[in-house]
Amino acid sequence: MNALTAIIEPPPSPLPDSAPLLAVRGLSIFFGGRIVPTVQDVSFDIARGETLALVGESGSGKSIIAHTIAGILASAATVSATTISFNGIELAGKPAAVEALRGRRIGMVFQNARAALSPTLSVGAQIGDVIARHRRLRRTALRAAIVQALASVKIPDPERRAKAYPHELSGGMCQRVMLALAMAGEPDLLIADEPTTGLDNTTQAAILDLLAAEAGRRRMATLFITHDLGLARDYADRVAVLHAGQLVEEGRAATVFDAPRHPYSAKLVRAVPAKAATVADLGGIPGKFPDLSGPVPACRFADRCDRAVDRCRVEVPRLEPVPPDGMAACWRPLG
Amino acid sequence: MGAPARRRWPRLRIRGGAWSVWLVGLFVFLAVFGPTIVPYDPVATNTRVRLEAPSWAHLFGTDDVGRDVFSRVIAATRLDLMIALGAVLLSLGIGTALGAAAGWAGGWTDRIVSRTIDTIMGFPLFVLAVGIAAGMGNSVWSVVIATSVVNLPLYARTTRSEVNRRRTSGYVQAARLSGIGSFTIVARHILPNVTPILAVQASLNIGWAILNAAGLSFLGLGIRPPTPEWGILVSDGAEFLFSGEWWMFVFPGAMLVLAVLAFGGFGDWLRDRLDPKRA
Amino acid sequence: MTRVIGFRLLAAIPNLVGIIVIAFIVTRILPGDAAAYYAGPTATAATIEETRQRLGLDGTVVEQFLAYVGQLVRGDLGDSLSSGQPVIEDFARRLPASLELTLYALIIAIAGGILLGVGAALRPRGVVDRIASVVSAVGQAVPTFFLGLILIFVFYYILNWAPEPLGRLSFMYRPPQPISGFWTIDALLQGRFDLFGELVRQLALPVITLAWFGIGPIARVTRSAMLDALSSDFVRTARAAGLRRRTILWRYGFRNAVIPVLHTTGMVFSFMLGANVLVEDVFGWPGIGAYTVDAVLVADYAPVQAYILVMAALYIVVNLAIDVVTALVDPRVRYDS
Amino acid sequence: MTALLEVVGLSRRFPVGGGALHALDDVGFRLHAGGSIGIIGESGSGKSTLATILARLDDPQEGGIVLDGSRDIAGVSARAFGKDPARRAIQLVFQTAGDALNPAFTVAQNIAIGLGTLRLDAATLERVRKVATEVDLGHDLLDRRPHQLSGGQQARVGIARALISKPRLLILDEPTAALDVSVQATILRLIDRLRRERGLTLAFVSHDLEVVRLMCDSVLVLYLGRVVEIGAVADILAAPSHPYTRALVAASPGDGRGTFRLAGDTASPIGASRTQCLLSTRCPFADERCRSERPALHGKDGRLVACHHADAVAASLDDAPGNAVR
Repeated sequence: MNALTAIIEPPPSPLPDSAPLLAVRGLSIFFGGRIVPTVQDVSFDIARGETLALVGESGSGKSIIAHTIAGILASAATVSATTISFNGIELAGKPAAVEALRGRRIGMVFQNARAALSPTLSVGAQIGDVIARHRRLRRTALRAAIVQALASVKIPDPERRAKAYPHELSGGMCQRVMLALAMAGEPDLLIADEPTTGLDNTTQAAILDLLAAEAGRRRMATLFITHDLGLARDYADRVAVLHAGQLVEEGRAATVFDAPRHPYSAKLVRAVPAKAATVADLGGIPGKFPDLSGPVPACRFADRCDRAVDRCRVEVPRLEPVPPDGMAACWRPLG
Repeated sequence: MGAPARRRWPRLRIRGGAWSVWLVGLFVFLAVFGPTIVPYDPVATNTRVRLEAPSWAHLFGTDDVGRDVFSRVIAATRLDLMIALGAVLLSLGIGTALGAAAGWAGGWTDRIVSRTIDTIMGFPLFVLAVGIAAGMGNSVWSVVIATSVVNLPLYARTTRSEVNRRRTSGYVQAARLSGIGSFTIVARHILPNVTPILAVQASLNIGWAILNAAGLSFLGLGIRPPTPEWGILVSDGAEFLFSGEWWMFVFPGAMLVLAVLAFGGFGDWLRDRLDPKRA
Repeated sequence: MTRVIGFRLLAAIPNLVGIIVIAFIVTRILPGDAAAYYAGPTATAATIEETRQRLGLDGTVVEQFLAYVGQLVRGDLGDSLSSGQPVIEDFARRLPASLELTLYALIIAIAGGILLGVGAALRPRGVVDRIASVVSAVGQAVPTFFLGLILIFVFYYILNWAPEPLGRLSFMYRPPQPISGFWTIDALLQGRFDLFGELVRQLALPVITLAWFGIGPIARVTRSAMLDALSSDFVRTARAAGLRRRTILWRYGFRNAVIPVLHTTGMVFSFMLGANVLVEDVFGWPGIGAYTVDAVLVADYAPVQAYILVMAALYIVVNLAIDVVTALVDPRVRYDS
Repeated sequence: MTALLEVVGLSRRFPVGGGALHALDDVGFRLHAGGSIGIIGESGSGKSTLATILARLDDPQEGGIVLDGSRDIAGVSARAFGKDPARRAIQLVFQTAGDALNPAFTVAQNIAIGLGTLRLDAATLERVRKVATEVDLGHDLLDRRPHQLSGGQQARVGIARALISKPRLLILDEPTAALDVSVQATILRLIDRLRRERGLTLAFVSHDLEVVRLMCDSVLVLYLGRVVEIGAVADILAAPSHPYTRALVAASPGDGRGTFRLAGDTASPIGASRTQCLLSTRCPFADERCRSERPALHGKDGRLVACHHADAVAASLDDAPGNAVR
C-alpha cells in the first residue's frame, strides 16, 4: 500500500456525528394475540449528544417502546420492526445483541427509584455489582470506584452514603444512585423512563440538571420518556408526541410546544397549565384512547379530532415534513 | 402505559371450580340425611360379619365387631361438619368483633387484643388445641371450642389489619366529613369491604377445622367411640393395618381428604366470585 | 446485631409471661382436684390437704399463680401419675427423640420447599411447578396421621422396605451411648455406621410424614415471593444494568424472596410441633408428644401443662432464631428496633 | 368585611421517636367569602396536614380556625365536629379520587354519603342526580361501581360528594395530582365553573404553581410546616421574595430551564432547629443572621415574607428564563 492510495481511501473513522446513534424504523408491538398493535409503526432517530423526549399520556405506549429498545419488555409481546439500529448494530429480533449492549452502551433509569433499587443491598453494593461487571477491579479499587460514582452524581458524603440502604435515602438521592448505576457502564445512550415522576419539582429540576450536564459532558444521547410536555420543552432538543401508540408529531422542542402542527399535540399543549393565561384558556381533550381490543380508526385520534375527515379513518397518515422544521402524521395538519 | 401492574400469580393449589360446589352440596346432603339413608345401623354390631373386605353388601367392608364401615363413614359426616362449622362460626364471630374493635380504636384496645392474639399464636396451635381439649374433657363441645380458640387469631388478625388499613382511607374520611358516627362507619362502610375476604377465609378454614377436629379425636380426645367420627374411625382402623385389613382406615381417611379438598376448592371458587374487581 | 438479639429477647418476655398464664389457666380448668392429682393415687384426705397447702392451692388465685411460678422457677413440673417420676426427668429423656424427628423434618421441609419453590418460579406451569402443586395439595388435604398410616401400609406392610414402625430403633440393636441425644449423630460420633444406617431407615417414614406438611407452604411462599421479586422494579434495574443472570436470580431475586420464606418457616415449625404429636402417636415414637397423649388419656395432667410450656418455649426460641436471620438479611428490620 | 375563614397560629406536631415532627408551625391566613387561596408546598411541607385540619378531620395542638368572624371551630374536637352545625359548611375533595370512593357502594351511594346517608330514597336520589348533572357526570354511571369509572369520572364523583351538602368552603387536596394533563384541564375548568356558579370559597392544595396561578387569587407557600410567603398570586409569582418560592418558580416546568436552585434535599423536619431559618443550610442568600435568628413573617409590598433578605431576593431577579415568570 503506497502513500497515494492511503490518501484516496477514506480513513477508517467512527460514524460522523450527524449520523443517528439510534435509528428506529417501523416499530410495532402487539400484546396478547391482539390484531391491533399497541404501538404502531413508530420511527425516530437520536443523534449523539442529543436528547429526544418521547411524550405521551398514560397508556400511549411510551414506556413500552423504551423497554423494547432495551430488550427488557416484561410481558409476552410480539415485536416487529424494520430496523432498530444502534451505532450501526442491528438490534431488531436479536436479543443477544441487545443483551451485550445493555448496561454498557445503553443505560437505563426508571421512575420510583426507591423501588427500583434492591431493599436488601446497600446502594454501594448495587453500584459495585455493576462496576464489577464491566471492569475487573481489586477490592480497594472497587470501593474507590463506587465512591467516585456516587460523587459524580453529586451525592454529598459519598463514603458514608455508599453503606446506606435505599430506604434510608430520600427519593431524590435514590434517583441519583440509579443514575450513577446507569452511568457506571459509560453508556452512549441513556434511556430515562419518567425519571422524575413522583419527585418534588425542585428535586426534579436538580436531577434533570444533573442528567443534562452529564449528557452534555459525555456527548451522550438521551431518550427521555415523560408525560410532561413542559419538562420536554425545558430539557429536550426534540420532542416526539405519541397518541395511543402512534407517533403523531416530531420536531424541535420549542416549536412543538409553541406552534404544534398535529391537532392532538395542539390540544395537549392547550391542557398544560403553564401555557394558559387564565383557566378559560385551558382545554381538555374529549374522549379517550380507542379500545385496542376491537377495530380502531386508521388515525387513532380521528374520533376525538374536530378536523377529522373520512380519509383519517381509513388511511393511516405517515409522518411527513411540516414547516418550519418538524414532522406530523396528519392529513389535515394545523397550519 | 407504565410498568406492568403487580400481577397476582396463579396460586399453587388445585383450582376450585364448579366440582367443589357440587361436592360441598353432597357433603351437606349427607350431613342432613346421611344417618337416615345408610344401609345399616352405624353403631349396631354383628359378629357374624367381622372384618369382611369390601363387597357389594358392605361397600367399605366391616370392622372388628361387624359394623358396616360405609354406614359409619356416611353417618359421621353430620358430626364432623357440625363441629367444623360450629368452630369456624364461633371464631369468625368473636374474632371479627375483636379485630374490628382493635383495628378501629387503636391505642390500648388494640394493644390488649393484639397481645392476647400474639400469646395464642405463641403456642403451636395444635398443641394448644390438645391442651384445651384435654382440659375440657370428653365432649363435642371441647373439640368445637379447642378448634375455635386456635382459629381465633386468624380472623382477629385479618379483620384488624383490614379495618386498620381502611381507617385512614379516603372513603372513611369522606364518611366522617358527613358526620357519620364511628360504629356506623365500621359496620356499614368498612366491614362490607372486608366481608368477602372473611367469607373466603372462613370457607377455606372449614377444611382446616375438619382436620383439626379429626386430629384431636384420632388421639382419643373429646369425642369417644363408638360415636362414628372420621378421626376415630381412622384411629380404630389403624389397629388392623398390620394384619392387612386396610379398608377400615382407608375409607374414613379418604372421606376426610375429600371433605378438605371440597371445602378448599369451594373457598377458591368463592374468592373468584367475590373479587369485587370482577363484577 | 447484638442489639437486635437483645431487643427480640426482650420482646419475647411478654409472650413468655402470656404462655405461663395460659398454661396456668389450663391447669386450673382441668377437671377434678389438682391437689388430689399431685398427692398421688394412694393419698388420704389428710395428705391431699397437706399437698394443697404445700402447693399453695388453698390461697387466692394470685397466690396460686405465684406458687405456680415458684415451682416453675425451681424446675418442678410435678410428678407423672403413670410413670411415677418427676415429669421433668421423663421429658429430659424423651425430648431428644422428639427434637431429632422434628428438626430433621424441618430441614427437609425447608430444603425441599425452597428447591421446589425456586424451580417452580423459574418456569411457571413447568414440570417442577406441577410437582410442587401436587405435593402442596396433598399436604393441604391429607391429615398427618392418615398420611403416616398410608406410608406405613405401603412401605412396611406391602413393600416391606421400611422397618417396623415402632420407635427409634428395633430392639435388635443397641442404641448408641448418649452424647447429644440425637442418636444418628451419636452413632456417627462413635463410628457405628451400620447403626446409623438403621437409625436413618427408622427415621425415614416419620420424618417424611412430618416434612411433607412443611414443604407445601414453604414451596408456595418461595414460588410467589420469587415471582414477585423477579418481576420487581429492582430486578428490572439489575437487568437493565446488564448484570449476569445468576447474579440477578440469587443476589437480587432470592435474597429478597427469602424474607417471606423465613416468616413462613416459623409458622411451619409451629405446625410441625403440633403435628409431631400425631406422628409420634402413629409411629410409636418415644418422644414427649406420644408420652403426653398417653398421659392425657389416663387423666394424668402434670405432663400436659409441662408439654405446653416446653412447646411454647421451643417455639419462642426458634422464632427468635428466625428473627435474627431475618434481621441479617433485611436492613429495614435491623433499623426498626 | 369579615373573613369567611381566619386561621391563626395553627400548629400540629406528631410525636416521632423521641422528638416531634412539626408538621405545621404557627400557620395563619385569612380567606374572604368567594376568595380562593392556593396552598403550595412540596412533600413534607405540611400542606395535606393543613387541609385535613381545615376540614376538621384532625385536631391542631394550638391555634384557631374562626368561621365567619365569630366561631372558633378549632376548639371542637374532630370527633365531635361530626355533629357540629358547621360540619356541612366545610367539605374536602381528596387527592386520589379512587381511594375516596367506597368500592362496596354504587356511584350514587358514594355521592349520597355526602348527605350522611346510604339510603337512596326519592328525595336523596333527586339531589344526587342534580349534583351529578352539575359536575357533568352521566346519570347512566350512577348505578356503576367506582372501579368501573375512569380517573376523571372518579374525580367528578368526589367533587359531587363534596358539593351535595352545599358547603360554603371547599378544600381541595391535590384533586388532580393523579390525572393526565388533558383530564386535569377539564377538572380544573369544572372546579372553576362550580366556584363561580355556587359562589364557593376555595382552599386549593397543590404542588403545582401553575395550577394555583390559574385557580386562586392568593397563595400561601409552606416549607417544613412554616409559612414562608403569602400574598396575591400574581405578585408573588412575578417577583418571589423568598428564596424557597423563587426555587419553586424556577423549577416549575414549561417556561424554560430556570437557573435558581437550592442546595441539597429538603432537610428532615424532625427535631428541626427552632432558632435558625429552616432554609439556611440550602439557601445561597444565607448568612450568619439566618443561622442564628429565625425570620418572622413581615409585610413587604402588600404581602408577607419570612426572610431576612427578602429585598435582596426580589432585587436579584435576572432575565434568565424561568426566574421571573409573568
